[in-house]
Amino acid sequence: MTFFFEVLVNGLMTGIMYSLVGLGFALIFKASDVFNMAQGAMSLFASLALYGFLEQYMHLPLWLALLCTVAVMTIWAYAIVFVVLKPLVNRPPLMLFMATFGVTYLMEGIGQSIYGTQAKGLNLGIPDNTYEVAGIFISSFDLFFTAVAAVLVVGLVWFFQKTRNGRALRAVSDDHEAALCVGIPLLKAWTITWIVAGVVATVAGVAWGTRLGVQYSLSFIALKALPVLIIGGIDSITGVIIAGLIVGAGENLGEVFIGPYVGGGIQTFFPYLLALLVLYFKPYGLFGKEIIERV
Amino acid sequence: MNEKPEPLLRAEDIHISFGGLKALDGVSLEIYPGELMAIIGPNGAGKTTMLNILNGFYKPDKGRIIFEGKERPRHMKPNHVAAQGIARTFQNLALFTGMSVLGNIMIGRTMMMHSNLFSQALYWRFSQKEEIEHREAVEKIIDFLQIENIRKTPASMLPYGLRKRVELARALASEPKLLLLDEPMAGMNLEEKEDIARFVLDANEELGYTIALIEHDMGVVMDICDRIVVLDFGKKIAEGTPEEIKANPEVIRAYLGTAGG
Amino acid sequence: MGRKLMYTFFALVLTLSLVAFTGQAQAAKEKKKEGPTQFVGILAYRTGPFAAGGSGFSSGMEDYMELINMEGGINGVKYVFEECETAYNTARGVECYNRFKDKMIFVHPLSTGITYALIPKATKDHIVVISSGYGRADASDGRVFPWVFPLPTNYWSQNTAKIKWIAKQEGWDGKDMSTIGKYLKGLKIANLHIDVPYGQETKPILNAMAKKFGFKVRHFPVPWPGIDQKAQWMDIVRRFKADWVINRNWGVSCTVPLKEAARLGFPRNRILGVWWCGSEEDVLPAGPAAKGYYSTNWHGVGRNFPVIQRIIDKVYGKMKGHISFTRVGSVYYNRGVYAGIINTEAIRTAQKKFGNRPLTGDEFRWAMEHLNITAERIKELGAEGFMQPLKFSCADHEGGGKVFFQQWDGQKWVMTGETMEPMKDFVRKMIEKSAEKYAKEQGIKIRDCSKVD
Amino acid sequence: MFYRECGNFKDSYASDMAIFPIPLDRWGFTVMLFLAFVVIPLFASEYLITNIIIPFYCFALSAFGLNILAGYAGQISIGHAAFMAVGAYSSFILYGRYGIPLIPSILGAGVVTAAVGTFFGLPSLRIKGFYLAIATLASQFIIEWVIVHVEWISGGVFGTIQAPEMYIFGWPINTAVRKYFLALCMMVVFMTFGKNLVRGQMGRNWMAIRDIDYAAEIIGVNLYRDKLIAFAVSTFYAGIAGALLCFCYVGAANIEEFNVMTSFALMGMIIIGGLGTVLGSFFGAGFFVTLPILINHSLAAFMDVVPSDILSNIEAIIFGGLIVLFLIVEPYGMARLWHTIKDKLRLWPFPY
Repeated sequence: MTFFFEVLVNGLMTGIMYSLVGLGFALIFKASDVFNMAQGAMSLFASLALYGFLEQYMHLPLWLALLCTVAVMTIWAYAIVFVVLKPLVNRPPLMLFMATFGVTYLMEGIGQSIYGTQAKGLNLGIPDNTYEVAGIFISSFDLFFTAVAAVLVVGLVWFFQKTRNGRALRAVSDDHEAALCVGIPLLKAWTITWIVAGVVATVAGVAWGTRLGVQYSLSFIALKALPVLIIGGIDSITGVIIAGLIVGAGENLGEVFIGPYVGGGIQTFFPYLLALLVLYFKPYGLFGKEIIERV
Repeated sequence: MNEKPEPLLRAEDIHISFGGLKALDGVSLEIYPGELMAIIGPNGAGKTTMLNILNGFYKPDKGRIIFEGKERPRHMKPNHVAAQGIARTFQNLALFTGMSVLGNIMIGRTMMMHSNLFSQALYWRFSQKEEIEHREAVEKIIDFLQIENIRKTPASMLPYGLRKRVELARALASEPKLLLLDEPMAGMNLEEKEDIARFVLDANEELGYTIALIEHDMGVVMDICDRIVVLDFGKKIAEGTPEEIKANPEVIRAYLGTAGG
Repeated sequence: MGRKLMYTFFALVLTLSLVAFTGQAQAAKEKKKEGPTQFVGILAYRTGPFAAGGSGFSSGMEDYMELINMEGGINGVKYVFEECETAYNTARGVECYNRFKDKMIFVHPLSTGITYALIPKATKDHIVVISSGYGRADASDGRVFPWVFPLPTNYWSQNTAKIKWIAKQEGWDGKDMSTIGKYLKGLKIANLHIDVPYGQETKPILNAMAKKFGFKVRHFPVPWPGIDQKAQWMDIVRRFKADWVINRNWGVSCTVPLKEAARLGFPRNRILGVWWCGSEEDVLPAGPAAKGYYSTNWHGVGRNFPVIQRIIDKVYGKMKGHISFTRVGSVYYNRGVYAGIINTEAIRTAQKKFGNRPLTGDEFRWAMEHLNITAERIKELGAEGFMQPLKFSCADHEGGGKVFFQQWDGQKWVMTGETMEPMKDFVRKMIEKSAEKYAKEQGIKIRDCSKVD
Repeated sequence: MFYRECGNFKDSYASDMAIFPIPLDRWGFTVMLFLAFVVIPLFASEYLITNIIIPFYCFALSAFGLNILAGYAGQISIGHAAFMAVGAYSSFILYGRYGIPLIPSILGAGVVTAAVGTFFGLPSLRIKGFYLAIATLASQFIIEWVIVHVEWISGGVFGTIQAPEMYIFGWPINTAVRKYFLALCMMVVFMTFGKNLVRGQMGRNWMAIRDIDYAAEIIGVNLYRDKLIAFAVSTFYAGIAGALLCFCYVGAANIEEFNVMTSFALMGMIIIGGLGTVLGSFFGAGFFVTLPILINHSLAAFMDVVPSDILSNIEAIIFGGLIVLFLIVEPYGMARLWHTIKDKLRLWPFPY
């Protein structure tokens, strides 16, 4: 039984890491109906940039390096919104999705041209010790990022509820045209969203980068976030957090307790089975905005 | 009005509510073969909901629908209802914008085309013959509605008035026993309204379609309809010929508010 | 609309100029030829998730060829080489192969998938496939696979050597095969493998050995891309309670186990990696968690070999290197140099018989089967300790078989100095069985090696 | 005066409903067929035929299959490469292991794939849009897992089946040109079938479902049946394409070749090429299959000047840049661009 709880707790914490990635998707989808394929590449680029500022090209202190990374992601946000998305305003979502697919290639190519293709170790001094609580191993690293995720979510909620820009974003996400009518510039709102998504990508990039090392495979974390999104609802921040937990716990429990009977390695598609189950009952995810058809 | 023929469609005691809001509360109505009837009522009276129930898009919480003397099973899918012979148009246009006008109207024939996947893939002979047969039928409707000049135009490029007309053509193409029109004249100018009104009348009188329509323009309704049903707040408040409705105090109150109390 | 048309023309011009470039590139290449040259086509992957492996290997091989060219070529025949990016994608790998196939005589496919795809093609085109340390293990049977050389040791050999090495760590003397079972009995070995055909390949041999020697093996598949292995590791450490873990992954999934093991307090010096999980790129991202981790290899690491020094002096001295200088001497780089040495030695062997001229695929294949790199020759090459003596034959396309072991000390890979011979009879039997099955399926006539010169 | 539409008067519905109602288009098509059937096999190099044109045909076929599903029926699937894998493996099993003749094996592979595809299409009855798109990734991962884990399929731990020698009625398909003709004939036949389907009643039903599903249902389109048929037909094409790709090009069925990246690429093909057009499937396949090779060839010229790992990344940058560029120029795909050009050429220089 202890083992069960250990798997459960650790799975939940993995889930938080998935949520971190999923958050970026949700933010951008909420504001601009863009399903951003480049989210993984953004995390990759952010962690590459951070590594560049910290070790490869400069030796800045951590806080400054983080700031510079956010600055780099801001430049990306502007570039994406004004070069790629601006000509595509009001196009079907699928086209925008494809455009971000192109951006993925661009980001990976540019990132690896500047920073090289080598796998790099990113050590930020986040403690990675293990504690035993009631027979369950818990890692301080996971705890740290659980806390970071919590702070991030609180920050995002605060941003959306209390700040002027945040409220403008919510207006845009509800109705582009109406928001334009009351004087909220669409492109500005989008840019802000992409910057925020860039920040989230940086956090996700740091979290996964310290775990996996800074390397190309970081862009695969986007794949992990996809079932999280559909379980939670693509446009819901709460949904992403909760679905992350479900996916994390589900896939770990599934692999450990069901896996051995079928030959193992079911981790990748198990979340999708969970998602199908959820979507059967709630076709727009647990917290997604339901699209009601009016005849 | 006691010597009526057997109704084509009878809805009995229809109830439906959306999360506490009672959209329809025990409405019954009949549609008789060959007639042109109208459902009117103020905004939010439940007219469109009624239509949605009639063609199976919504399932009523309670109540029965009898079409051609047979009771409809509760969970009949809309496409099966359509197969029974009920066609409709939509209040907010529902043209297939990715297709040409011709394609849109051909869709209306979908239930009458029976060539299977393989002969369609081959196209040769059977499928081609079938396509041409139905094309001929569709061309007649195109003639009837006078939209010959736009038959190859993508539906997305049409102006509003024409879209409504194409939608009417699509519904007519399925040769329905009962045609439901949801505000066919909404948002049109006088000229366009007159056009549509004439088509509706012609369809009813010349082609013999049974038509039930929803319309806000009282003038048109009173002019062309045989019979009117008035809904208000999910209840049927009146039914009768245009003259009877014009004189009905309930109807006047529903439209103008409780005058003087 | 005008703007749109302009864009269209812009795109067209771009595309056309690309085509024009292609033509020019081809023309430029034609011009460069002077003296007899031997063409080598390199299937590289410098992008994608496995870029570290691809770039290191191909650069090492290129640098060695550059060195040979600077030293006057092989008896006057100089190398000409061209690279083609496969991005580790099978279809593109096949394209690259076809691009070069009229000119090249051997190919390093450098990916399991591409190897599988190329085996029948190369057999038909008379091009030698050298799959050093990857690809089909049963291709070591030269009777069935005359054109494939999984040298110097294949996955199955490697795993028998691994088990022997584990037994040695458990107290076995390392020589007497009759006592090995005593040390292995009851051991729990977890085979953590990436869940693609490459990862699955060693399951049968491990199962067979487990049956023979009485240890317990369980396979833990890691779904691609393997960035999260918490479930597997909790299972390995807390439920299965493994004594040893074999890390058979690729790319990022090699790194994750080290972190997970550290988190769960599993000693890293009881994790033994496959040679594709034994490079700097695999352990550096894990940071201190990697210290003590063992991996296998088949060649030396570091720069302390005369041959690497020669490359540094001559090639990098003239700024002709193909990779950033810091990576010279790293595992994948040295692996490329190793491949370069094999190619060169085989060409030399062939030249002895066929004369000092560019070779054909058939001549090269003959040379591969008669290649004998002795300890003296290795010393001459300046590769003492860098490689093992190799001797190929018609039947044996593996050549050596010895497996090296190395340990990560937190800064660099250190060769433990131990080498392990695989359980040759055991492996050979399985290889022949598997190869014969393949021959039957594909309708290949098995060569009779006693009749081949 | 390059492109004329007017001046040809049809006197029957049959001629009005032909695939190419305009004579000029018919001529263009005939020229293309002539090129494909005569000129290319005679004059193109073996390298060009094997590496560019055969994969191009196969991916065009597969992209068209996906186009049926996503472009016509509006059901996005991003697990389509897995269905190609199903086709590849099942054709090899049917042909190599059970000795069924080549063409029936390939068709049988299509049928097997269609069955699998219909099963994985079931969620589409309830889920829509991006939710469905992501849910279809389940098919990708489940199929990959099954192929790797069920040894009966992959024939052992190597997970790969080699293509057996191909014979049609005892006639060996062993040269590039013969393989080319096999791929070409299959492609032309199935493209024609597909074109007939999408311009016929089934295609109209699909488009109706794509545009407004509830309206389609109310008009009498059987949503469930037609969505599943779309999945079946689409995956049938994927299966055929996968089988052809492995028979005629790669020479082995290997699951790693059909990973999720290939699925994304297929999606990219139809979007860049043009959703809901046959022509777009060709354009898109051309873009995704030939362009990287072309860029790679061109960049080889710089190999001595620029470090090769940067060169490889530049390849990705150019490719990504072109995707973005094409989308900005014409979000509705290259097929629409082609129509724009045709419009311009109508009675040039006075287009109407």
